[in-house]
Amino acid sequence: MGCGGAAGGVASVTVWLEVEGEKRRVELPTEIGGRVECSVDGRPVVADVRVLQAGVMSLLIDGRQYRCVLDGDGVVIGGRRFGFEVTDPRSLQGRRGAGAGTDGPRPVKAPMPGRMVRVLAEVGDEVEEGQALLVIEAMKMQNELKSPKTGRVARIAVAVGDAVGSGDVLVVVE
Amino acid sequence: MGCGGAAGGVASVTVWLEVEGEKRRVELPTEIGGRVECSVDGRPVVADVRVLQAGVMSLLIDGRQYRCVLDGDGVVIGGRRFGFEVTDPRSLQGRRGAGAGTDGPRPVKAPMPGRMVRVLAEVGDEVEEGQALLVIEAMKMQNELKSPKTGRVARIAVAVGDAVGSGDVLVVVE
Amino acid sequence: MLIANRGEIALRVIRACREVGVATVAVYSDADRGALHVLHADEAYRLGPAPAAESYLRGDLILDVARRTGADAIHPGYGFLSENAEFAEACAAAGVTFIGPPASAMRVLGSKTRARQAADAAGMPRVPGSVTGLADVAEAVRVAAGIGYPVMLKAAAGGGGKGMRAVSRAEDLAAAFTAASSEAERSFGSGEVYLEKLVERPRHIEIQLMADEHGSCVYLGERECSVQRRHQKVIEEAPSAVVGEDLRQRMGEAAVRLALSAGYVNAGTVEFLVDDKENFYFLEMNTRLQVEHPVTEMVTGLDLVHLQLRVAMGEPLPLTQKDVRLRGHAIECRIYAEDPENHFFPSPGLITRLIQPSGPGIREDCAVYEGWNVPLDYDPMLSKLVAFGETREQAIDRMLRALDEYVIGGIKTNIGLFRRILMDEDFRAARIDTGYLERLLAEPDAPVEEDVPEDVVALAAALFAASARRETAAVADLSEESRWAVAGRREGLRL
Amino acid sequence: MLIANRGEIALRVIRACREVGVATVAVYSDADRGALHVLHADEAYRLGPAPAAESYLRGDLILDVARRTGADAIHPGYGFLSENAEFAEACAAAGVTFIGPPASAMRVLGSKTRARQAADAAGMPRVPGSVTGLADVAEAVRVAAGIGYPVMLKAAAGGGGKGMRAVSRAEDLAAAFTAASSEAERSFGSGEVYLEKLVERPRHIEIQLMADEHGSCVYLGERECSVQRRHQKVIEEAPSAVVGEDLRQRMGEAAVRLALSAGYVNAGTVEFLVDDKENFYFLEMNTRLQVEHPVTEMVTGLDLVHLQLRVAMGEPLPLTQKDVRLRGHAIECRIYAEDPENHFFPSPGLITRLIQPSGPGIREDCAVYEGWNVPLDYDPMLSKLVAFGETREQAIDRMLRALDEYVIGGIKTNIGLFRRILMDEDFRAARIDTGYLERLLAEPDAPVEEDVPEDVVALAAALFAASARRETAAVADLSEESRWAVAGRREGLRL
Repeated sequence: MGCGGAAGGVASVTVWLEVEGEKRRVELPTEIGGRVECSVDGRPVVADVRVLQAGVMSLLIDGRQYRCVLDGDGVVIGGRRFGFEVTDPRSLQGRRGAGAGTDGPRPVKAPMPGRMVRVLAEVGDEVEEGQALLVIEAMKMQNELKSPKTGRVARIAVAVGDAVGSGDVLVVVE
Repeated sequence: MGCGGAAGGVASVTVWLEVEGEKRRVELPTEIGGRVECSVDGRPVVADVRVLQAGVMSLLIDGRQYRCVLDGDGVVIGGRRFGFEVTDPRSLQGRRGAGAGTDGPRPVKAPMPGRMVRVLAEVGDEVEEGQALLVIEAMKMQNELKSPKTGRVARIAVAVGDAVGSGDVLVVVE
Repeated sequence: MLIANRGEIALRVIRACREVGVATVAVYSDADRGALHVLHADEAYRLGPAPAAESYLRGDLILDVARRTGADAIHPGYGFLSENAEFAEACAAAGVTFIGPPASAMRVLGSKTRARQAADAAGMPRVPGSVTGLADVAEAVRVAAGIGYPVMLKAAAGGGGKGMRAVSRAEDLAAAFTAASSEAERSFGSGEVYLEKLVERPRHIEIQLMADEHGSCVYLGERECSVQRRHQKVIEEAPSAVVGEDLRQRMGEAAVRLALSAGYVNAGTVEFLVDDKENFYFLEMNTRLQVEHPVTEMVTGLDLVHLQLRVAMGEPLPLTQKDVRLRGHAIECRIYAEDPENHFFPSPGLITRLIQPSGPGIREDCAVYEGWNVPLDYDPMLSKLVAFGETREQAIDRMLRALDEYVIGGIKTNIGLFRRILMDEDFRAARIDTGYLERLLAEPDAPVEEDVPEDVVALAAALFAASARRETAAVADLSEESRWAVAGRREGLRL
Repeated sequence: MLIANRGEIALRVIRACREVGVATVAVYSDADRGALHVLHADEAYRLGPAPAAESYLRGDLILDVARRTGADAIHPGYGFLSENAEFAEACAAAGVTFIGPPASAMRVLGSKTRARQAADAAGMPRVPGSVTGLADVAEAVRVAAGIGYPVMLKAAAGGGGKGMRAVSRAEDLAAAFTAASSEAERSFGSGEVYLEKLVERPRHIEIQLMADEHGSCVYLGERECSVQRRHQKVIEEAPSAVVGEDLRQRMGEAAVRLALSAGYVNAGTVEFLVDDKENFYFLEMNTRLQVEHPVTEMVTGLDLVHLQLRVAMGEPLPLTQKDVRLRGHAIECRIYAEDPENHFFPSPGLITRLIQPSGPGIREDCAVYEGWNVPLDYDPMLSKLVAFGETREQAIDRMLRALDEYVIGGIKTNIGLFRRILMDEDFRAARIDTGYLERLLAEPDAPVEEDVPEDVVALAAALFAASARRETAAVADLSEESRWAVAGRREGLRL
């Protein structure tokens, strides 16, 4: 997010975002409320902005009304949720390219909070991509967690009965 | 509100309140949540305290459950609202005794936000107690505001068409 | 569809439109940019400043918006322009469908004196008295002598109790006539006053009608609205505890005759006074959807706004009289921002806490939210809470349950008043008439059985107070989301 | 009255008790101290740690609380101890009324195989197959040959799809028998398996019953629950689009016969499979109030929990079969904390934002609130959203309107799935069977018509992001109330 002078001499803020996988650049005036002149990827947009509650906003653009509700890292508009992330352009190059591919160690993360009910592998086991490694239970439902790649189990961070949080690394396959 | 050592060596906080016109002294531990040992005017009370939302609390006392909701300077329990005020014992003497009686200047305050639609007196008028001085309108309703005492209008702070806030002094009768 | 209204009724119409796939255009005043009816509309346009005369009553601006957006119909809600025949005509001239009766029917039935003539022509019983406005005091004295005292003076263009005076003795008539006439002049721009016999302890019972363009008209049962304060309805219910099948049919058929005689189309309500001998007297007709229409919806299973839309599109009514089946009992409480403990002063302002009831048998038509600043420019109604039950008793008890759940913080409301009425023996026994509530309010409020110990209240207050203090110093390390939340509040809910 | 349950059904029962003036005792696990059912009860007692086996399934602890508080009745809700005959007997032994059928009737109708015998005795049609559990594979082969493939293996003590296997060829039977039996053993502690003919594309349609102690039993119409995923109901409606008056009467009377034959009392449901030729087959009986009972309440105008309480107090049913009149159509969506876009993984956690729908025709039975931390220990149901309409189409469109209003932030929910189903052509045409939803989910999700421009999404996101940043520095000068609000949030909603 940067701050600088925009056209017409009004101070503005630039917000870089990734919305549903697309990079966007939004320019906003520093004073927001009522009628505001913005731009999205350089296209000018005039919006009437009204915050109703914390995280609930009404946008009027060309007469169209949009109820926008903030939901963590997403915004809900018209009953649909759009994920977004504020990105810093200076660190973007570094982030790109990581994560993809099958080389190197790959973690198995908990997709939801829950309790471990079964651990189906041991450290050192050779496993196939898609092979079940763990069973996690929450809300009366059991779910298998599978290996993201063919390789060797390098680490198992949980035991049966452990409570785990969403996103916790449970197993690493290398 | 004061802070000191309570019986048993647990640090405690003392809160002086006026609840529905009654003065009360409540001792609380400094750590609140779950089971807490308190006292009200010296009587011990053990409560299980749980905050659900900001300003919404469930109290369990001897098995009884109370839903308590904070509403400005009041607390709503079981559908009834009880007004309260945190009092400072050091300044209490000063506050007492003021306000009563008919001597001295008495203000007429706006009982609600609204707009002045009529001013029925002028500065210097002699008025009777109960005589209408102003008409205020809000939400399609007009209400007369009356003189709190027999006396002389010392000041009129509003004119027809003014918007006023709740509690604003509109007229002073002396 | 353009909705030329605000508050719960605008939201209610928007919801109906959404349900039938019709796009909605809201209009708003400066006080209402953040109102719920705007938040739920597909499009929204500003009309003007807060006062209704500069916004919601500006038919010209509203028609401008309709033209600009290509809206082909306007729903007026209730109040504002809903019974304004000139506006209905202006809509027709602009090629926009006005969701309501034709201007001609509105003209006939909208004036109280003209409606009384139409009622006479339709053979409908009405309270004895003058049909037209009284020329002077002398005529008033003559008419009153003919029908006998007590009598009631009423403004021909009136409503809401303005320009009304009850007179029990001939010697008081002259003064009352002058007072009523000048009040009517001030309130409605017309000093025309008429006179009728005062019905003692009358019930206010009204018939809901729905008529199509093809000459078909059905009555959808009655509503009893006898619980009133200053001639404003406070609680409404359907059916009435005193209306049996026979009386319902007689009142319903009389109402239908009146509507058909005036070429009425769409939703309308014929109001009656009913005395303790089951005599009913025509009072007036409301040529629009009414505030209390939900209780009729609950007991008929119908949606009146959906029906309004179909009728306005020229469709025939999808049901005949014998398809109308009443079931159960429904009660509506009009939740107002007013203080029953302080002369019912209005109480606009910020709603700091809103906990709404729900669950079985509860419907809420509400247009406020936590954080909404209730404007002082309009009617103080916040919400309509409706309870349905198999019986009247169950509906009452369910409403009490819902009222106990309801918390509206930051402003004063009349929720406590409803609790008092619904627990009152006379109300529960349906011993009510239009004077019932004023009598109840004149009695001292019997202290409610104390079931919250004083110590619990003190403890709760102390816990809230102590927590507020304790956290003062600890606000610095907030999470991002909390900061956002706080900022929204602190800034009066603006960015 | 002690309510031996949690979540929406506990709150629903508490509300009913409050409506009839009965004091309520809630019980809770450590995960539920802040749950809504506790907040609405008159008294509340801790049972134990979060796992159900240590809290809500501990009948001994629950009876202790009943004794301690002097509660003279226990409502078990659904799930947990509601169909546990031992618990019902323990209640009786303790002199506490169990709101449900007698243990004897529960024993007869609770086991699938015993219930099938009772159904045969009551002359009720059922799917051809074995009445008792199969001794071994040989018996399975023999029975299957007799009725013809395809067949279905089912666990006698089962439910929720566990221990079920469809078999279309004789050569697959042995393996399936072993798998089903061992799964049943693991899931229910009994490996007993029976076998019946597989009905192709069946609808799941059930009859709601209510019986009193005086030998009177009425059926309250049917519910269709064909929209299922993994044998779990997802959407229920009443009436069924394919059940006419004649079929309703035949199914209803068969269900009543079964209940009377087993000495059944209180609310119960007889489940049927219905094929495309209007043949119906007995499936099983649920000897308790069901999750989906609200749709029956909406179309009958009755309150089933009120009726349960009256029946449990020994009163005769206040209505006969001919007083049961169905009107309109009702649909229920079970709102779950699960992620339809990610294998329906459960999604417990903090609800950071809750905007609930309301207005005409909408009922919500909900037990969560903004700030509630949905525990991972129980069923993922957050709320039951019910829509009523004059017709099925109106009910569907109203539900879609309500779903559009609904926002649950912080956790994933299946709201989007309902939107997809309710807009699906087959669902709208009522071309549904128990395999319908799995087939729909196997299809790619057709992209929804894009009516939110990308630039609007980006702008909204940027505004939220910028505001969060901008206010970081400005949090110091908060009002007292805001500080309190913030503190509550920051501290995970504890003082």
